[in-house]
Amino acid sequence: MSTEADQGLARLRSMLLARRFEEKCAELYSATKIRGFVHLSIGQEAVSTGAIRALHDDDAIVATYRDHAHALARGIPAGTLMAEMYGHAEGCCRGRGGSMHLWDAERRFYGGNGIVAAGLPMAVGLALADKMQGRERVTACFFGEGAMAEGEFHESINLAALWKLPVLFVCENNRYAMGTALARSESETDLALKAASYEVPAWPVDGMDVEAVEAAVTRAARGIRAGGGPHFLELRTYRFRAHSMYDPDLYRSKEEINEWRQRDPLHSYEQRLRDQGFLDDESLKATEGAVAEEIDDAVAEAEGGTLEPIEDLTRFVYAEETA
Amino acid sequence: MSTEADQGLARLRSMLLARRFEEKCAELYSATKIRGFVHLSIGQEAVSTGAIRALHDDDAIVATYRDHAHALARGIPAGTLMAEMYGHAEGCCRGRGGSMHLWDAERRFYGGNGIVAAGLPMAVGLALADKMQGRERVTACFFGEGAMAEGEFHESINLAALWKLPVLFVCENNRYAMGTALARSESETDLALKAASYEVPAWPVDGMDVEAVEAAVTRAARGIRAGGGPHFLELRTYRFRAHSMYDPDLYRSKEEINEWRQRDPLHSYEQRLRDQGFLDDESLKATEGAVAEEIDDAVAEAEGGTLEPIEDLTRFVYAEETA
Amino acid sequence: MTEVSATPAGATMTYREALRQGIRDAMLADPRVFLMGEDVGAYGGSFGVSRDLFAEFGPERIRDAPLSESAFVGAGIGAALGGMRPIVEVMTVNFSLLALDQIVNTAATLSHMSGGQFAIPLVIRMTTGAGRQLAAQHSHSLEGWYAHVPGLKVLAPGTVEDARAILAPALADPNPVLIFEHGSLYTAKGPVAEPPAAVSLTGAAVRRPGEDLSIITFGGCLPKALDAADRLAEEGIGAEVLDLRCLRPLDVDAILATVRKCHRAVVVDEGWRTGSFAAEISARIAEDAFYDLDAPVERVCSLEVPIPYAKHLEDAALPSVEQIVRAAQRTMGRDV
Amino acid sequence: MTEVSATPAGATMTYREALRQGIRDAMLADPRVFLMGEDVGAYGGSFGVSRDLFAEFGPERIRDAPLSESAFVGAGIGAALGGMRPIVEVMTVNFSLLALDQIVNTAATLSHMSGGQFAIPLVIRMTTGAGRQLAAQHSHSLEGWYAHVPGLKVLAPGTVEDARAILAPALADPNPVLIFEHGSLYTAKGPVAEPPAAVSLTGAAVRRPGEDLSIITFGGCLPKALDAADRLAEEGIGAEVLDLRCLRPLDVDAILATVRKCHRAVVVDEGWRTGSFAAEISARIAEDAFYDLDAPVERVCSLEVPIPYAKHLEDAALPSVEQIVRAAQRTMGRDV
Ligand SMILES: Cc1ncc(C[n+]2csc(CCOP(=O)(O)OP(=O)(O)O)c2C)c(N)n1
Ligand SMILES: Cc1ncc(C[n+]2csc(CCOP(=O)(O)OP(=O)(O)O)c2C)c(N)n1
Ligand SMILES: [Mg+2]
Ligand SMILES: [Mg+2]
Repeated sequence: MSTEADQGLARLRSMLLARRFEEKCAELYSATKIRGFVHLSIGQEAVSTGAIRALHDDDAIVATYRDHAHALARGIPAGTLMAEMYGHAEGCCRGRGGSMHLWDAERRFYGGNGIVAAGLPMAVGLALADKMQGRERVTACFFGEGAMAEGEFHESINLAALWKLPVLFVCENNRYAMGTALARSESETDLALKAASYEVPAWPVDGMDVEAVEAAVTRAARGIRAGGGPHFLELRTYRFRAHSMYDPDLYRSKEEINEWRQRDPLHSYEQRLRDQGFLDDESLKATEGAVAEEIDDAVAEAEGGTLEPIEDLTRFVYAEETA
Repeated sequence: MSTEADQGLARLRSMLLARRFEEKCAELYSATKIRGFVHLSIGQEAVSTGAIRALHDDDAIVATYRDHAHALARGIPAGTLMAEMYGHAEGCCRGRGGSMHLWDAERRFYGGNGIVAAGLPMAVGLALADKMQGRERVTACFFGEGAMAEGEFHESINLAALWKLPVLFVCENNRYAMGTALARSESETDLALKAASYEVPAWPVDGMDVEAVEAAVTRAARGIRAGGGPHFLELRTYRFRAHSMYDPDLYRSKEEINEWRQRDPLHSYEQRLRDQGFLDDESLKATEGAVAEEIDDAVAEAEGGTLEPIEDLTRFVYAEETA
Repeated sequence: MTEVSATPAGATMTYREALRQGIRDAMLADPRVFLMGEDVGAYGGSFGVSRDLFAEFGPERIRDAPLSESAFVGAGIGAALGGMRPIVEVMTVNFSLLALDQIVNTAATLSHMSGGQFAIPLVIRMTTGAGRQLAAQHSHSLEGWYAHVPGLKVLAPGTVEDARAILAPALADPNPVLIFEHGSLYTAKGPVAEPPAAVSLTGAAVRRPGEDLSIITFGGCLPKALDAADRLAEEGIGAEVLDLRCLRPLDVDAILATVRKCHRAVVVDEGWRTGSFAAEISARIAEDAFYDLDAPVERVCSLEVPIPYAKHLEDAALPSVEQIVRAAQRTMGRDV
Repeated sequence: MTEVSATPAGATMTYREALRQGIRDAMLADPRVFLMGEDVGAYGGSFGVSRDLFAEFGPERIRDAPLSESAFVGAGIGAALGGMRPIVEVMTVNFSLLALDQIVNTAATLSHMSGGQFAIPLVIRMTTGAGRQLAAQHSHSLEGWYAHVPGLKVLAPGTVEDARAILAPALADPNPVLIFEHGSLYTAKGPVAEPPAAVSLTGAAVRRPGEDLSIITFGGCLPKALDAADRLAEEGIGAEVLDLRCLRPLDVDAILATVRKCHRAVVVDEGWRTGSFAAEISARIAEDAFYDLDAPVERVCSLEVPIPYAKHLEDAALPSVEQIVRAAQRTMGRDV
């Protein structure tokens, strides 16, 4: 197969992994295996897959509570993530974090920030450290459109722009912050325009198109590495499911959801790959099968996991040595 | 004398009162009659005089710690203000507030906010109350250009714009936040452009020209009263003195200060009135004399004041009745 | 339940419903009252407290705010100054840190700093506490911090009845009043008189009388304290359970009264132990009722860790009925 | 003084100079160290601590930040994660409320919440306290709040020597360390060994030995406590003054040791009394040294009012030498 085909299949597989993983999470939540707040990215997978593919291994990723798809795209093993959601010692955070707080130092995955917009200052600082130490890395910071109303967004993007720091602001505009539609949250709904008011290059991208996302992030990251300072991307997307497991989803119509489902990033990309001759029923089935197996293994791993001993509860409240 | 001349003299007198009052404050600070943090508006008087003249008596004014000139322009008697700075019971806040916290309920002067940008949310709320109660009042909120970097600025202007509230954002751009020049604080130094990114009508004004300020605020307030939602004005001005009594003023050149002193709003307005035939040596002298007398009386009043009894220290920690 | 309807006299309802009825009554009684916060409207309230009120009162009075805690809390201050009677909902105490400047530096200071010129009749409600596996950033119990600040009043309704009744006096108070709703209580059920009994804002309540020791607590720990008292009763120990209800002003008289009666005390507070509000209670008792004490005061608080997600770890971090019982036994001189 | 130069061995300097020398040493010793905050550079530091460092180290390492406390404190967290050793200056504790979310929800939680994957070697310095007629919004003493939070370390240097020496171990610590500098101390003078003695970050220090009662305090109240001890000595009362130095972790052993020796204790803390950190000290003593106490513990704290501007009112609101002496006398059974 051609490299192009490989790439295409890799994208599809990545999105599929996120989708199936989260479907499984929903199932396991109902089965009370997973608890706490759980936020699914179903419908938004093109963003995490496309964006993270475009980044380098030593770039940093700062994410939100809606972080499963991002963690998977970054290559954190599904089993480790599932174990975390089970609250097991084998989880990436030894069961202390849960769904909202997935972190991985080795992969520079600065996880799972549960406070809306609170990851942004951290991203600015990571980028500042890179700049001061002369490293050519990018810090990509994911956040929702709702986060843009927070003061921390404003302060952070100003700081990044003022100091010309290598931050990529990745806004996942899924049109709602919990139940609050963008137009009920921002006086200016053109988010790239808002970002541009900080003298930051900014543009909107079709967040349902994994290749468009990848291309945009590639271009923005190149601009950043070339010393162009922070960039901002508005990725227009949609979440198909409720905000979290608690959300009765009263604030939007079935029609609207269905309309967006027509643009499901997996289905449309599958179709594109078929049209390009990169995918057929058989290879799709193989991919689905491989993903299903990965998820099954992850669940089995989590099921077979252990609980952190209660004696270790206070371990890590303070770091044990200098980082 | 013509009405126009009256108005002109009133403007001059108002600015002169602020100037002489603050010169006296500096003197009294050196004499340790006044303590704490004291911030002078010397050089910026055209802003407070021009803006507040353009507002109605029942409009609200929200100010900062740099509030003497605004309080005077609003008509709070100089004696009451001076007594406050003496820490006397006759002060507008019974000596509890001091220079940074001048408040006057009767005149709707929501004073003296000591936390940078913290008055902005309050202004939004005052305007929200007016809107919900169907009153046609404007809330004018003063703040420095440095405050625009704070998250509270961003959150507040968005809220005001989103809810189309009758707030006038009056940014006194005196080019420095303590020792930090605008260009070292904001990635975008065109402040009206920044404000416009919230879909708010916004424009810059010569803040050294009292008539220009008055005209701009009149126009903006009219727009607000007509239901046009919040407006933003950038008033370009300069403070001639140090940030506060503690500031060694190391961060700007003597030349720069002197250049701006050429544009002293009092001197230039005095000249304009002379050119228009509204002012001559004699009437200037009369005005100076009247102002000097007012200041002398204010100081005498403060000197003759009394200390709040210590038994009353805990009074007003809680309000005594429903407002 | 998702319906808002008049509840018959003496009906049983959840804490959540009780809060909702309280808000609804206040909205009906006074056109100056409105509810503002993130997702109070179209979403139905993040914890369902305001569900259906949006349909009844509309978007002006059940006012969804963008994610900007500092601005909308500050706007509540301004609106109160402008003659309204806002109820601001901050989703949880964890996010209230973003609005703390407005609450501590403005709401709490203004009356005094202005020499009594201004009052801020503002109510701020928020969820507090842990116990639902929400992990380190969504599990704080910081009501003790707010109770440190002069100029604020701080309520922590621990019963359905208080949840139903407390809003009216809170709105009638001319000062900023904070109401902390423990997340574990929303589904608690209890009887409520209708119309609700008028309650005073301040003042502690003895929820269970006893003679042998005092268990002093509030909010989300009240049910645990009552359970512990049941367990102790089985052992023949009569525990008096004092519900503080209001953390500021603190009902010191009630605290001293129960301690002077029982001579032994356990204070239960979900805050981390060091610097907890329980420390204040414990210190007050030892300072003002020193000679009445037959044993040192015990505190049962959270362990000093960011609250973890895993259930067994979270459970181990929080005050438990078991811990309260053991502390009570210790204070009774029965070593375990 | 405005010059930065090596101070000869045993020289006397101000607290401000001591802090400056500490920063300078750290900057010289480790290229990863930088100072960031509002007006630390061109202005010279709002309280003059960093004066002249801008000229010496330049704008990259003495980094002026815009007015955006949450972002630049958060950037400090990120920079620490990225391998730097930031010293973030928040001008005063009053403004730190705007950054509290970053400190409490991120800096304090991350190590634990990530299962020990990350450390945040960050130092945050800020001015605290009242006493300079700065009124209600510039006079808070909230270090007790920070000391409540697991994951943070909280220092309150009360002597020039500590001001000089404490930064090095704070920077060497892999955890977020907060340093509270009381505004009234900047001009305090004291001798400092040069090079400064290595000090431990944690651990209390007996500043004056005594036998009759313990005065336990920290930070800006230390000079008052020492003055009170002098006054008490004149009356023949030997007060031992314990300087906590570090509020978290708390040196409970030192507290219990002095109390077990003197059997009477006065705790002095500029925070408002209710919910003060002094409450924690008082509670600990009464809980863990109950049977060693000959009298109830006394607290001398601020009156529960927003700190007013007028000098006579401010003085009356804050702990005074006189109040400490009287509390000591009370605890000695000498009624006044
Ligand atoms: C500061 C803060 N306020 C409120 C919340 C509760 N909350 C969690 S997610 C969310 C909506 C965020 O919307 P958006 O930024 O658009 O991201 P999305 O959830 O759509 O991915 C809210 C209000 C929070 N976690 N943090
Ligand atoms: C939140 C906060 N941070 C810092 C300060 C200290 N401070 C007082 S005034 C000031 C500068 C403000 O500059 P600007 O907004 O331009 O107003 P100006 O003083 O120039 O009138 C600073 C940093 C403060 N009062 N509040
Ligand atoms: Mg969203
Ligand atoms: Mg300025």
